[in-house]
Parts: sequence; structure tokens; C-alpha cells
Amino acid sequence: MNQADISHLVSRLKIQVNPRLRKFRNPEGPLGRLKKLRKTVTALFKHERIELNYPRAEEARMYAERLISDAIRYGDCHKTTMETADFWIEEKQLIHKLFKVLVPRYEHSQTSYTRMYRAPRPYPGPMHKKAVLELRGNPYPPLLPDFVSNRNLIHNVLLDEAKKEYRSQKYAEIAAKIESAEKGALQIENTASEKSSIEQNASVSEQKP
Amino acid sequence: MALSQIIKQPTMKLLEEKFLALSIQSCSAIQSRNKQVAPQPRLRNPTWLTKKNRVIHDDFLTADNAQFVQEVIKDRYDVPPKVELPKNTVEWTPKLKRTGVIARKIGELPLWLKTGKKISTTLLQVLDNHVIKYFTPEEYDPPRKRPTRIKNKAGCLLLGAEATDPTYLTKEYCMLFKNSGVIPKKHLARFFISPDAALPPGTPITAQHFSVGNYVDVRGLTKYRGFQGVMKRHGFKGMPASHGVTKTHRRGGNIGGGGEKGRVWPGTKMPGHMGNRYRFAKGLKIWRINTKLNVLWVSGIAVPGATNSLVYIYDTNLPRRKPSNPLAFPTYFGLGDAVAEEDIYEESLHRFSDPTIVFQKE
Amino acid sequence: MLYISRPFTSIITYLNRNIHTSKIQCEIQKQTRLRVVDNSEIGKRAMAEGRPPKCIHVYNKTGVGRLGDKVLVAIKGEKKKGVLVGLKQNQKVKVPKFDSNNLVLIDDNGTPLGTRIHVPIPTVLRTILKEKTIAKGTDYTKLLGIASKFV
Amino acid sequence: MLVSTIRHFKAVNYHARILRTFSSQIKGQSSRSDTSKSLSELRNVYVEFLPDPTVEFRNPIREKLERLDMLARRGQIDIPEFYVGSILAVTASDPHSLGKTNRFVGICIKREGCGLRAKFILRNVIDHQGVEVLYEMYDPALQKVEVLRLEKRLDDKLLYLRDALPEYSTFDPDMEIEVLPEGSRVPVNPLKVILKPKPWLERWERQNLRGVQEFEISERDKRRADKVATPWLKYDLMKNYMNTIPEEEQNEIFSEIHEQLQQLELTRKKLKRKRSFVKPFKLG
Repeated sequence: MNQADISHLVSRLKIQVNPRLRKFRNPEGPLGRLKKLRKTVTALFKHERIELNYPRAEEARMYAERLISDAIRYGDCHKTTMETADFWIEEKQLIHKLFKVLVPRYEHSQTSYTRMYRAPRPYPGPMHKKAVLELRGNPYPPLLPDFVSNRNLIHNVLLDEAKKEYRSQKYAEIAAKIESAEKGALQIENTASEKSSIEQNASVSEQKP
Repeated sequence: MALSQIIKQPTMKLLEEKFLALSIQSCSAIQSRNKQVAPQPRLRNPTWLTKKNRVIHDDFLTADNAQFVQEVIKDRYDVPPKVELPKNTVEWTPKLKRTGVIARKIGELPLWLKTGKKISTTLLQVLDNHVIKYFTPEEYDPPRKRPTRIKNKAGCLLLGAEATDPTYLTKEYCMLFKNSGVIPKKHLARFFISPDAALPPGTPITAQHFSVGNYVDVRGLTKYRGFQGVMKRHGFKGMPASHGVTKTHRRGGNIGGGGEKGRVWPGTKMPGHMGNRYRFAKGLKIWRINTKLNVLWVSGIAVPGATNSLVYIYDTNLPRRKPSNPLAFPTYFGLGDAVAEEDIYEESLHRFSDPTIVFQKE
Repeated sequence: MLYISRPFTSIITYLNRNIHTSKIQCEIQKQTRLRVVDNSEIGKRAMAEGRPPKCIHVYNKTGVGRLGDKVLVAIKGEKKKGVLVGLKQNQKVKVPKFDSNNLVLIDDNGTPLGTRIHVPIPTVLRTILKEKTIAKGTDYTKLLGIASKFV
Repeated sequence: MLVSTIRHFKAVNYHARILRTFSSQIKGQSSRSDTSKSLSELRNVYVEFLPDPTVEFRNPIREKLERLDMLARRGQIDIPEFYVGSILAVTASDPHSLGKTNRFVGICIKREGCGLRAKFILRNVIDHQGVEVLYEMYDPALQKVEVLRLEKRLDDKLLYLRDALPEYSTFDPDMEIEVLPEGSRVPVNPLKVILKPKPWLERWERQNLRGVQEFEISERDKRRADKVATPWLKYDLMKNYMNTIPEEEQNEIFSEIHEQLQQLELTRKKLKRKRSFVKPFKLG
């Protein structure tokens, strides 16, 4: 049971994080792994949309998200953040892009800063899964067709009709219920006002069942 | 003359029939010699093992329609099913077998006794269990037919746990829940019970099915560790690191003698897949129950499975740990006037809200 | 600091002999050097000469000395018995762990050879030694009487 | 492929919705300036209320139950704010001498664990003998935990005091409580200790200690230390992320238990006032 490290605060990432990091075995050890990933992160910041193997894309995506979120959180005057950015971005002019372009772009973003798609695998060819990794708000045309106007799809039309019918039935039932409740309340009122006479009491008891 | 032509002749046909009859007779004669052998098991899954998850296509529903689907589900299942409690219940006796429950292992925490001793416990959260169906002993058709020597016949109770969104499930799976009136559940489990312990469909089962101080058996799927060597899998000692040992530091060594018995005996401990099997942790004491969140604290940290994995809790079958006081039979219905405490502790347990322990002279 | 005036080599031998840097060697077993913490004559002289006693037997079934165990030590060319009253090993909760492996010399009846223990000893020894006294028939609790401080 | 990506996109949208509602809650909290300030302080004072960040061991219900138990125990005993480097006095009931208590004074050299398993180690030198005791914070046999001197040191762990000269870990058992002025920050003691010559219990030259005076090491040790050093570990952003709890989640936890903690602080303040009133009558 380890204590959480609170010396350096971080923001919650807006993507799902793998519980374990991939090892990417490397002759240089863990540092070699970081060096490998930083090439991808630099390329992502430079080109804004890249196609690569899936495992590396997923891993690099987490680091890119962390870098942007730290940059948003601490800004460019924070020493540790600047050092980290310096380590992760190999082409140094991109550090300016991170703090001056990407930070304003994502400052008020409620979703993740990057987006990842599974890409088709070349056939015949290696069996590796492929992925497309991109920064949100990039200048390229979108990869997927737009499905915003899906109201005219057949099942949506059918569901619309079903909805109308279902609701009308439901509201009718509710109205009936209220009416009956009102009636019941009226009856109770009547009983309360006419409680004094024994005859009426008897009549009410007849009505009740 | 060809053989087929001979067979076509009526006399030959008769002969053939006779021959076949003879052969069948002789076969049955051989079988009758092995009367006591149990019949071959029939491979047939229980009726509730249907395909569970629907293939999900993206339907591009509008937000309104998606909301409408959820509304229908809510209207359909929001009302808890009306259950008629069993009327002629019998008193619990040690020979009766109650149902178990489906639970989730949620972690491990220390507790302290009044003597100042620290014990480690595992927390098991009893999920929203509901009875789905009861199969009487006659109805329940086990895949393997046993010889008729079983005296105490057991019924089978099907429990479901963890309500889920029915739109993700297949129609066949949802139909299993139709008669019970509960919302389709993610997990199903069967429990063999005495016919007296039968419960009507829709009955909820809570953590108070068990009581503090009693013992339970917990069954879970152990963590899968892949293909492992004998040192990790069976706790072998391995061989020395040096002193002329080459290439056999973590190996098992000899696996048997030669000569007449020169073969690998069944059950020899060797490398192989480790874990990913259902295992019991037996005789765990219940120390504490939280009735609000349905959590049990049971002793030990050896409950099989990872944190957040499913486990099944049964009354213990260890003869010396059977409960002395009568249990809630067939389950706890909460009919008494007194509202249960939020936290029920075992007597010897220190409550965190109690004052500091002081060791006094007797 | 006592040994600074001695030749350099003797410092090295002393340190090598006495200070264990790995965890496993914090265990008390045969050949372990111990520190006498009572004021018995033989113990005082042995410590002052820089020849601390060496454990040559642990009286239990594991052969590893725990708190309150009886050990046989070789001290100044003699064999003496002693009780472990403080260990370097990591201990359980609320049981103190010391910077040295401490020993109090006793005779065969459990009577301590010295008259005073000049370091604190753990209170858990009260329970441990009482249990041992009942089990073994020798009165070990006498050494609690000469303790100066409990922690 | 297409379908799965769109589903993924939907899932992200869903998370975003949750986040939005959550962040609006947080904003609502931060408008009350005093609350938000104390929230940021709470994480330093009550570190053990944050759960173990290891993903596979986490479960919200277990964590909640654990926090409730911790609060219940804190209602019975006042566990004050302390750090590694503070000097504490712990009074525990002693099962080995019935009816009596055991008081140990020492410097806190390590804090570890979280939740009900939180522990700390105290060290002192008594009669020229170094003694260390490990205590559990939520042990029901602890009667009193007093902070005699509240301060921090330059390092997170002071295990090197075991190899330092004994005067650095010698403290008077009858020490008086040193009271800090109200509202002041916890002072950091810039003391640099002198280590004894080798051999050591650990290879201190590999640990980048700040609270130790410079010592001489051989060329070989230096080379080896450089070989195993991991200066890039601070750049492994995901590893760091997995060792901590994100701030949003911390705020969630502390806003849940904030009221009870505030109540505990109030009772502590009352007790303190009482104690200071009684003080003149005590004869030293």
C-alpha cells in the first residue's frame, strides 16, 4: 500500500489510461523507451496527424496528453514543465507551438486533446495493427463522415413514431390516475364534512370498495 | 453374381435381418456385464447459458431516441417486483442447505480486536442478488445422470446479480428474466439447495443473509499467471546457484524412476499453466457486516481472485465450523420491527468509534 | 571512536567483523558478534578490549535468534549463556528495533552476571521471558529486575 | 473499424459530459475562498486519506468505508499534523505491563502506507543506544500522539540518521512542546547531518540526499552510482501520473470528508485552549 505522491500535482487525463505501460524492450533500457516515444510525440506535434503502429500510438498518445495538460496547468514560466517539454520535444521550435498554439487551443477543452482511430492494415503485409493519431482541431479534413443529420434514418423515424404513441399513452394514464386521485380526495373530503351523521357514514363505507 | 443382387433376394434379406438382430443381442449381452458403470455424461449446457451479449452496431440514434429507449427501460423495470414470501417456512437445521450469494471482492483492510491484536480481512460486497428461477430436484436435469443412490435431492436456485442495460443483451438472455420481473443482470450463478430453502423468483438477497461470527466458504477464479515453472507453480526449491550447477537452477529435477514404473506418473508436478481456476477458500469467519453497502469483512487475505473480481459465498461445509445458532432461513427478509444497525461487529472486535484500548488487570 | 588510535588495519578488521551491511546478516545465528550491555566483569572487559562475544549456539529450533532467545556465546575464551534483549532486525509494530544486537549474560539458573543493564530494553520482553520461564523451568525474569529503562 | 472508432468517440463524449458537470462543481467550491484554500492544505496534512494509486487495487466502496473508519478513529484520538522530521511523543497502552502506558519520544524518520495501514517510524538515542519504533497511526491502543516540534527536513525519508552521528537523532524525552505561532507555515529545517564513515547500511551516495553534508566517496563508487542513476525518471510523465492521484480526484475525496475534518480541528483547538489554560498550574 503506497502513499500517493503529492509533491507534483497533475490534472486528470481525459482519455482512458492503460493500467500498465508497455515495455518496448530497448537496448538502452527505459530511457531508450522514452526516446523512442518522444520521436512520435514530436512528430504528432509537428504534423498534427500521423499514421503508425497501434501499440506505439496508444502509448505516445498518453504522453502527448500529459504534456499538453501539464502545459495548460503550469504554463511556460514553470521550470519543471519547461524542462519536461524540452526533453519530450526534439525539434525545439515546436516548444513554442506547444505553449503558444496548443495551450490556447485546448485551454477550455472538455474532451481529450488527441483522437485515435484504428487504421486499415495493408494487405498483404505485416500483421501489425495500425492507427491514426491526430490532434483535435487540426486543419485537415475529418477522417470520418459526418453523421449529425441522422434523423432521417429509418429506425430513427420509426422510433420517433413509437415515442409519440408511447408518450401519449403514458400521459393519458397519468391523467387518469390524477383524476381518480382527485375523485378519491373529494370523497374523503365529503366523508370528513359529513362524518357527524351516522347514515352518511354508512353510505360512504358502501362507496369505498 | 454381385453381392447387392444377392441381398436383393428375399431369402437373403431375411438372413440379413436375422444377422443384424443377432449382432445387437450380442452387443447388449456385453453391456449387461458392466451394469454398474455410470452412463456417459451428455454434453449439454444448462438452459440459462445462452448467448449473452448482442453484437453492437452503431445505430446513429438521435439523442432524443436514445433517451426514449432509456425511458422505456426505466418505466419497465423501475418498479421492484412484488414477491410473495414463502408461507410455510421450516426452522433451520444443520442438515438444510441454504442458497449462496454472488459477491465482489473489493479489497483488504486491517481490523483490530479488543485485545489490541491486528487481524487482516478481505471485504466482499454482496451485489444486488435476485432470485431468477428455482428448479425443483425433478426439474433440474443435470448434464451427468447419477445412479439413483442419492437420498437428499437438491434443487437448483438461479441467482442473478448486477443490473445492467438490457439494450446490450440478446433477446434470449433477457427472456430468462421475464418471469422474475427483475431487470436483466450481468451475472448468473446456480446454487444447489435443499427444497425447503427454495425462494420465489424476484426475492432480493442481501448481506444479512449471513450473520456475524459464522463461517463461510468463498469460491473465486484465481489470478491467471500464465505458463509457470515448478518453483512458482508448486513451490519447489530449485537447485543451487553455484557449486558446479549448470543450467538447472530453477528446474524440477527428476520426475520418477525407471524400470517397470518407467513412465511419468499421473499428477506429477511439472511446469504448466498456473491460476485461472476456480478455487475455494474455506472456513472464513465473518467479522463485520455493513448493511447499508452490503459488505462483509471475512478473515484472511487468501480469497481467490483479483480485487474487483466476482466471488461466490456459501455457508461453510466444514463440520466443525457449522453455526450453532439458527440461521436466517431460507434467507433474511427484514420482517422484524427493529431496523438493523449500519455496522454489525463481532463481539471481540474493536469498533473504530470506541475509546482507546486500555489493558487492565483482571 | 575507541579504535581510532589503533592501526588502520585493525579498524578494518573490527568493522568487517562487527557491522553487517546486508539485511540477512542482521539475523543472529552462529558466528554473529553481539554486544554485552550489562555491567558484568567479563562482559565489560570483552567489550573494552574490542573482542565482543561471538554467538556459538542459539537455543531454539530454527537456529535464528529472536528477541528473548537464549544463546551460548564465546567470550574471552569462555563459554557463557546470555539472553538477547535487543535486535537490529526490523521488528513488529510497537516493538523497538536497536542499532546493535544486545545481550545480557546469565548463568545456568537464569541469574544475570551483572547488576545493571545500561541500555533500554523492550517491554515486550516482560511477556516473552515470563512465557519462557514457565516453559523451561528456569527463571529468566530476574534480568528484568536489573533493567534501568524500558521502551 | 469505423463503428468502433465512432463508439470510442461517443465514450469520450460521455466522459467529457461527466467531467463538465464535475468541473462545474469544483468551480462552485472554489468560489468560497476559505474552503478551497483549506482543501489544498488538507492534502498535505491528511496524506493518508488519499488511496493507493495502484489501479488494480482501487475500489471506490472500499475506499469510502476505509475513510469512514479512519474518521471514526480520529474522533477518539487526536492525530495532529506532522511530517518526516517532526519530533513526536507517542503514548500507547502497554499490554506487557497491565494498566500502564508507554511513552516514546523521537524524530519521525519515515511515513508510509495509506488508509488504515498508515505507519510511521520514530527514532531516538537513549543512553547512547539508538532505538527505533514503528507505530501504526490507526492502532486503537495508541492513547496520545503529541507533536513536540513541528518541522520538515530537506528529505522525504531520514533513514540516513541510522548512519549519521548519534547527536543528530538524540532528543530529550522530557522535551517541552514548542508552539508555533498561529497561522504560520511549517518551517523547513535546513540542517545537514554528518554521516559516519563507511560501511553504511545503505548506499547513500546513490540517493541524492539533500540533508547530508558532502562526504568523500571513492571513484569506483561514484562510477557505479552514475551507472544506476535514473535522472530521466522525472520525464516519464505517465509513471509519475500513475504514482499520484489527479487533483480533481483529490478534491472529490477531501470535499467529501471536509466537514468532519473541520469538526475535528475545532475540537482540537478547544482542547488546546484548555491545555494552555491549565499550563501555569503545572510545576516543572
